[in-house]
Amino acid sequence: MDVNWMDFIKLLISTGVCWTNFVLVDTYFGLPRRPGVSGAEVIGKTLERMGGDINGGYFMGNIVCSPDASAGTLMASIFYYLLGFKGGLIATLLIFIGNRLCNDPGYAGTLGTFSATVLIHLLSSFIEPKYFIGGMVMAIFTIQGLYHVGASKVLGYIGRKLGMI
Amino acid sequence: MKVEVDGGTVEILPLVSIFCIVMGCIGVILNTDYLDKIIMLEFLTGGLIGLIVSFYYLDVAILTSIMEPVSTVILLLGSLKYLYLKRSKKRYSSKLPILVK
Amino acid sequence: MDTLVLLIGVISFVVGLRVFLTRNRVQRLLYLCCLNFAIAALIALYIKSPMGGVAAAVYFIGSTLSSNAIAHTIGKVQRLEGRG
Amino acid sequence: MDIVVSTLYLGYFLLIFGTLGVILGPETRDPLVRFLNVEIPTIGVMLIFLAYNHTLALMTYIAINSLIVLVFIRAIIRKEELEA
Repeated sequence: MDVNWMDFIKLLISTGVCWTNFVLVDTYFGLPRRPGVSGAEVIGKTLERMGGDINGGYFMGNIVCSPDASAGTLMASIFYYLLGFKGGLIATLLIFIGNRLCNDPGYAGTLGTFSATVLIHLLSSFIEPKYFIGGMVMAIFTIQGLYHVGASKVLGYIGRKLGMI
Repeated sequence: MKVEVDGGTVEILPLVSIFCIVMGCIGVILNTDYLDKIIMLEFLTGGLIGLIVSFYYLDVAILTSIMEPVSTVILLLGSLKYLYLKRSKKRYSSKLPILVK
Repeated sequence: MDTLVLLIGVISFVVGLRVFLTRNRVQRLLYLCCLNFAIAALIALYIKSPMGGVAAAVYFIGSTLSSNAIAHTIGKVQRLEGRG
Repeated sequence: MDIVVSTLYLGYFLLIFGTLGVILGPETRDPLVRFLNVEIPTIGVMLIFLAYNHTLALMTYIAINSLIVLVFIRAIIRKEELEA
């Protein structure tokens, strides 16, 4: 079996783009500052008791409990892969409906999906859209699946650095 | 999409779904707390939806995805009320010998 | 062979094993969220038509709703056990 | 192995293992634990329907199964209230 090294470079670039997009959009709309739904508060308190940062815990709880910009980035890459540019606009509508179902205002998810669509459309000349799906799964694995305490410290540091807490 | 493993073709989505179903089955039976059992049931249902999708039955998969949160919410509300009821009954029955004395 | 699908498959195997093995209830919920992302991506990569995208979106929104309900109930049970 | 044959054997495994778990699993004195174990043979029957391509039977079975939960939960809570 032959491994093409160009695939790994494209995957790493798309992972970086997706990570930066959803972390920046979610931090700008104030996810680490306060828990939006009551399930996020439980997750933040538990991660603080385990030795992490409480603002990063609120961020991770908000990702679990309502479809925010992370789900928006995944949906935008899926619908761009299947339908082209107008698929991203359909994904924006779906994320808005899902946000209203979870009792959330829904600005972060809608704007995150739209910005992800624009970024994929700008980069689509040399990275195919299917690499962004794998990149988004890699990005969510580094936050939710690898080491929770360290991830919450990193997210709290980024939020404090941007002055949004 | 297809991975060549010494001659035969194995696809990834049915493998992941079968793994989720077997692990969830063992986990539901071996855990004894209500919330752990419901989380493991969620894990099992994810595997079931993946296996239905890999047979190309998309309408059944969409129906399952809509009906599954209804069932989970009913189970959670019932288990919460059952826990509250059992706790209040235990407190009442522990207070009962004091009343008898 | 397709490297991308194989990578997502390896990630979902690792996360599924960690859901089964960990003891803390909140960490188990976080790993389950990562598994939902991986399965939605696999569904969209398996069926290359717009209906597959709709199925993945409906699955993702439904699983997020039930995760929200489970986290809310964990909070209520913790408050009930801490008080009584 | 073919996916249809492996789905059929997985359904049989779930049916047998789930029934054993309902009868002699840990802490089945509690009725809610026993009812949560009953969900496993249900999913085994769903997998057998899926392997024989019975689409309409599968659809009605899934829809009825999420509604029958309401009746069973109501019955268990009413029994616990009456025994108090």
